[in-house]
Amino acid sequence: MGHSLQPKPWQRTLLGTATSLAIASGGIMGFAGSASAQEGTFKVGLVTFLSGGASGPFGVPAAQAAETVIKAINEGTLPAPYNTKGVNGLQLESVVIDEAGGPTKQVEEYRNLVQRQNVDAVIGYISSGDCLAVSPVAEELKTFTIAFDCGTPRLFPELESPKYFFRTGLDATADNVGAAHYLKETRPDITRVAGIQQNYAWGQDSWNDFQLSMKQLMPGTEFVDNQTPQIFQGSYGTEISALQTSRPEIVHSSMWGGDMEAFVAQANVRGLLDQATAVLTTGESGFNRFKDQAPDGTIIGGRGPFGAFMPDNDLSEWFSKAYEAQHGVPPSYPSSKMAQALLALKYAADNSGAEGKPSDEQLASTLKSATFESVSGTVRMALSGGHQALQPMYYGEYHYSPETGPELRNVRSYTGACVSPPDGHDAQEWIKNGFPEANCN
Amino acid sequence: MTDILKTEGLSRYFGAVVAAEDINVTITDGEIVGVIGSNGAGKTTFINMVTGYLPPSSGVINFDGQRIGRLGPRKLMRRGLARSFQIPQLFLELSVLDNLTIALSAAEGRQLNMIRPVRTPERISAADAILEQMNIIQYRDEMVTAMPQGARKLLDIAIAMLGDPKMLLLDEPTSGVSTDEKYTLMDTVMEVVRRRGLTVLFVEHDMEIVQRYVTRVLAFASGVVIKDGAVDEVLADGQVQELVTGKRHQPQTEQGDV
Amino acid sequence: MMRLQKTEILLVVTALALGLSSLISPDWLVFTSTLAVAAALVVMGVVMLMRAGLISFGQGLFYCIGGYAVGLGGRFLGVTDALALVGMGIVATVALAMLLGLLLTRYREIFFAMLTLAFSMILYGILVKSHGLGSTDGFGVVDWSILGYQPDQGDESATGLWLAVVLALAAALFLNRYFQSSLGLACEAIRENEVRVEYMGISRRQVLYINYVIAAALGSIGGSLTALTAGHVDPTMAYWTISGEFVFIALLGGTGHVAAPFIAAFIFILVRTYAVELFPNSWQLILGVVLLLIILFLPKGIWSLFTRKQRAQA
Amino acid sequence: MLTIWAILIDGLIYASWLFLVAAGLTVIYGVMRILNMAHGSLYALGAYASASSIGWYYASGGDQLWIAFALLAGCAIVIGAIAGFIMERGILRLMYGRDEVLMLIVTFALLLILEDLMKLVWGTTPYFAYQPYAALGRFNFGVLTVSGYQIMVVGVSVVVGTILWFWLERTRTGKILRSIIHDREVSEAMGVNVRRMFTMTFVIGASLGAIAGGVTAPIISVVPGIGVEVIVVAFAVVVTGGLGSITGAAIGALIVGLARAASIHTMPELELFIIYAVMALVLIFRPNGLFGQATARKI
Repeated sequence: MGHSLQPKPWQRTLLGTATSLAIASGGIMGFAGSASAQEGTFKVGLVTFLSGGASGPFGVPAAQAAETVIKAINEGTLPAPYNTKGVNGLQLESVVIDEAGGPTKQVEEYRNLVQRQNVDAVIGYISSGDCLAVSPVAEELKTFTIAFDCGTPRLFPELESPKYFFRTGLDATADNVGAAHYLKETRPDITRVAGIQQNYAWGQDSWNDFQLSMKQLMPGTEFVDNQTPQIFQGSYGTEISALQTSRPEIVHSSMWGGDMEAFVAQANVRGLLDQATAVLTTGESGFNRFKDQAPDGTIIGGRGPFGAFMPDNDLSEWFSKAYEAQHGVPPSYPSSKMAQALLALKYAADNSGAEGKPSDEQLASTLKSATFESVSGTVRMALSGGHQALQPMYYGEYHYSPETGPELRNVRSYTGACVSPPDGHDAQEWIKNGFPEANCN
Repeated sequence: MTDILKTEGLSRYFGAVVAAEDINVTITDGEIVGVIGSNGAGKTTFINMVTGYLPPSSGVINFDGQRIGRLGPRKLMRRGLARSFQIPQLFLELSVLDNLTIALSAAEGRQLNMIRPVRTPERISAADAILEQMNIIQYRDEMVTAMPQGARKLLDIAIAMLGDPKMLLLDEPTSGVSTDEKYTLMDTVMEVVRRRGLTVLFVEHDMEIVQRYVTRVLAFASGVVIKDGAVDEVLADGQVQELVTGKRHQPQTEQGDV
Repeated sequence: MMRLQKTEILLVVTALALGLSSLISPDWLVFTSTLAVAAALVVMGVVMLMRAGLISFGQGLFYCIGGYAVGLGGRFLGVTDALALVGMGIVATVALAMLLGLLLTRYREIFFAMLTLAFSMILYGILVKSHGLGSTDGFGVVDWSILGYQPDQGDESATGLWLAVVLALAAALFLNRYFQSSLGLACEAIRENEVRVEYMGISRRQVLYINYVIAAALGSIGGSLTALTAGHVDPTMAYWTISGEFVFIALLGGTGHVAAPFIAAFIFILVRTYAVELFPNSWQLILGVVLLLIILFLPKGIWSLFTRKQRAQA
Repeated sequence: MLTIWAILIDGLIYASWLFLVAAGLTVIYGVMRILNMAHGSLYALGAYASASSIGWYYASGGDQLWIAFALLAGCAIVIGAIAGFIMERGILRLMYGRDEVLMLIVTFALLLILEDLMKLVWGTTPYFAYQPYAALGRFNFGVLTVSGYQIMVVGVSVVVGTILWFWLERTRTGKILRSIIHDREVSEAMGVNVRRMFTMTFVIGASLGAIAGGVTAPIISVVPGIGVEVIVVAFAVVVTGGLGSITGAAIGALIVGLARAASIHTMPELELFIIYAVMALVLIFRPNGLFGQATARKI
């Protein structure tokens, strides 16, 4: 193929050496298993999107939150009950890994973290696919691991008898059940509902859960359209026309990040949001950027009591201040969720009763079914046999004025027991059967 | 003597352009026929049609007693009609030996094998033989890219001769070869041709070459055969002198019609 | 019956060494090696096509089919024997490849590249749409056994590596012969000059067709091994960037020798994992630069370093 | 009925965007036979440049729409031209004469590099430059409303298309370029400075990509990875239309655009692979794309 210029001798030697070095060093570093975390420090692997479309809205804010919180933990400047230095007296040392590349690569990187970097715990995973792929490996390698954001309801059902894997947030079911409750309370007489979801598992699950919940709570609802643009498509002109031609009153969207914000801006200009109110299950992540691009009254959620929905307590106050001081913007929900995961780790370590570094077993048994204070209020690890947090779900209306900036009005909260299926219930079955054992007061 | 190639009313048009028109040629076994004509006179078009590279617009071609309709080069080769090229068509990034071994294994006409090596002792010796005959054995293990133009021409012709064809068409064997090399090259080729007793039809510009190696000549001009006969007779013809031989030409800038 | 060639002995020895290394090397390295070997299998297919002058941006199609065959076979057909699962993948792949081959052998250069890309992206689209298969999240692969032997906690990785090594060795031995065979050489001939090939009486389409189907089968094996090792399958396997990665590795190694894909795959995976660890924010940049340097200084891939050494000695 | 109108309008709008994205790609391929994967990155560069400049302009109290547009176009073109120049002179030049597909990989490497470089420069937080988009208001056709900006995009792409066509078909440079396209060796022999032409072409193609990004920036939120998303789509369009042909790119864009709009309005679930399906179908029946010519080998 083609006429290939032959390299000059020096280039050969240069590359020859380079290659051999690469192989050699690779091997050596490999076998050396890299310097394991020295005593006195607790090494945690942080996995979050640093490249690609999810890095901007989720990955990087989460990483920045981790930076802030870890610094505070090591200096012991957190409010009570976390005002002790380090985790169980050990300084926190973190290794950050890019979550991009797909589940297979993440399984590989997880093993590298645990077996080559010898981290003592792993916190991370925004993508549901990565959670599903990594959780069995965490159990196999017996490594204490916290999923801080991923939302798939399949996580624990598919992981029989988990021991080391935890999730300190709610799953996507809660978002959409909550949204349906909020509509029932605040818009009792709407009938025409449409949706627009990114074309992948998250979007499909969300729309299913939402449809099922609406059928239960507002049987009169008519679903007039659901658009499924590709993820990171960015421009939604055609989809918006399609939605307009179906004349909805409510447009439900589980889109997140740049896609969600772009959709809102475009739908607003196109007038779709004059005809219909948008329900954005992850809308909070745009709370500080919408400005006048999202019309007043747009319904937004924050995947739980996170970001702008954080209740007032010492921790959330401290976190908002510290984060904004360090990174210039108020924390959005991914930041708070990362903070919560780190607090869970500190709680587990401090209360493990271990001398020095707690073992994975001690950490796991401490966090299991535990109740700990967090930026989102008091968190009960009450779901999935004590491995997943049970938290209330919040929704509210977005309002903006150039003077006062963005604010939330008419915020409603729904108890965790109201929006999350109890153990042993498949999410969709639970909704179909009319939320058995749900407690909504 | 049997006819080996017979064309009747063979024509080819590119849009309005007449590349070849009403060509009726009969070539009998063992003949060595030259084709002359100025640039774009239709020589290569003729060869391309006969070898099935270019479908004729109209007319009939009979090869070895059978009519060849729309058969492509591949089928024709299997029937014993081989050709060489004005611009040598070789596998530049492969060794000379491999150029020949693949040709040999193809010439065996069996399904190509995917386990046994292509370089069998038989093929290697066959390849060596032809390289010897062509006097290019010294390049045996070089890449084709390392060969001079003349040697490439010879290799191109050698490949065409493998799998002993009934008839061989040489498209300007000496074009792009320096004048002093020409005769040695043609001597070599013709020696092998005689040894293998092939019927040959070759396109040539150099009249001395034509006179020296050919018994009969077809003179092309603007797509038609203006004269067909013994060398001296044809070259003596006024029309031919005016339209063909009188004209000066640089083989190097000679263009194929494809 | 032919005697073993030097290359073949070397291949066998290397394979044994690699397999035995699983006894001493850390678990993560065993795991990484398995993935590298699996990737190398796919890359061998890419290399086969490259030798015929074709670049496929859709080898992920077969990689993905191989992976999903393992996943589905285990989940819905209750097949747990690794070899059976791999076999199912091959069958499915070959069937599809024989169909697509009829069309694709007519295309060259960029059109071949884009058509292969299109087909693998169509599969991606279908999988994303299949909610039953977990859409983009994919699903987990069941625990597998091999010829009745059920690897217990801890030595799955080793077993996986051995399986990969054995399959890869078989493939490598075959390819080594294939590259020297009439068919293998015919592929290179087609790359070099199709007109001449036609005038030699060789059917280009037939040659390319066989070549394409074999390459597809290799891709499927690689996918199956990856699925068995990682324990999870998802549509990303069919996404064009993954296919691009395989082309990347193929160029890294070069088409000169059957061992090149393996060396390249190991280097690629090591470079990437350390780049990701040491420069989490700019590992793509590093990969890009490496690729440029290779193309610039080693147009025939890393393997040309080794061939030069040989020439030097000779 | 309404749906049909919607399909036509949306198809046209999307098609003109597609054309903008694909134009530079096809120009570069036509002249240089390089299928430039980094085109996506140039698109992203343009988007970042105009988004950040417009953002800065409004943040610093500006409110003149025309200035915003001037910034948008200016920054995009400038950064595109600069990047293009550096890429061509710095890297591609070293690779000329290599295999076509090898060049594809070279540009793939450039894509990887640029993706990270942009991240280092602009970070990962989304950029919004919605003001121009919002400022042009909207037009109502019954239920259906179209934003003025979208109509402007249609206009822009028509203009760009016309200019390109005129440039290639009517100007002297265009003639030279076409001679290069037709037979590089000969035109070199005739004393055409092919290298200079290459640089010029690549710079122009690159700026086209950047313009596409700049024009799109106000519509979308500019985040890492937007470049990668558009490449394959752009490829599909040019391959469908026939590589190296402006008309082809236009027709290809129209076909893909309408097909996509139709699927979104009638069967949204097909949207994900409609583009590839169209491309595959076209190639099956026209192996060189709609307007591509097969090149015969000289023997």
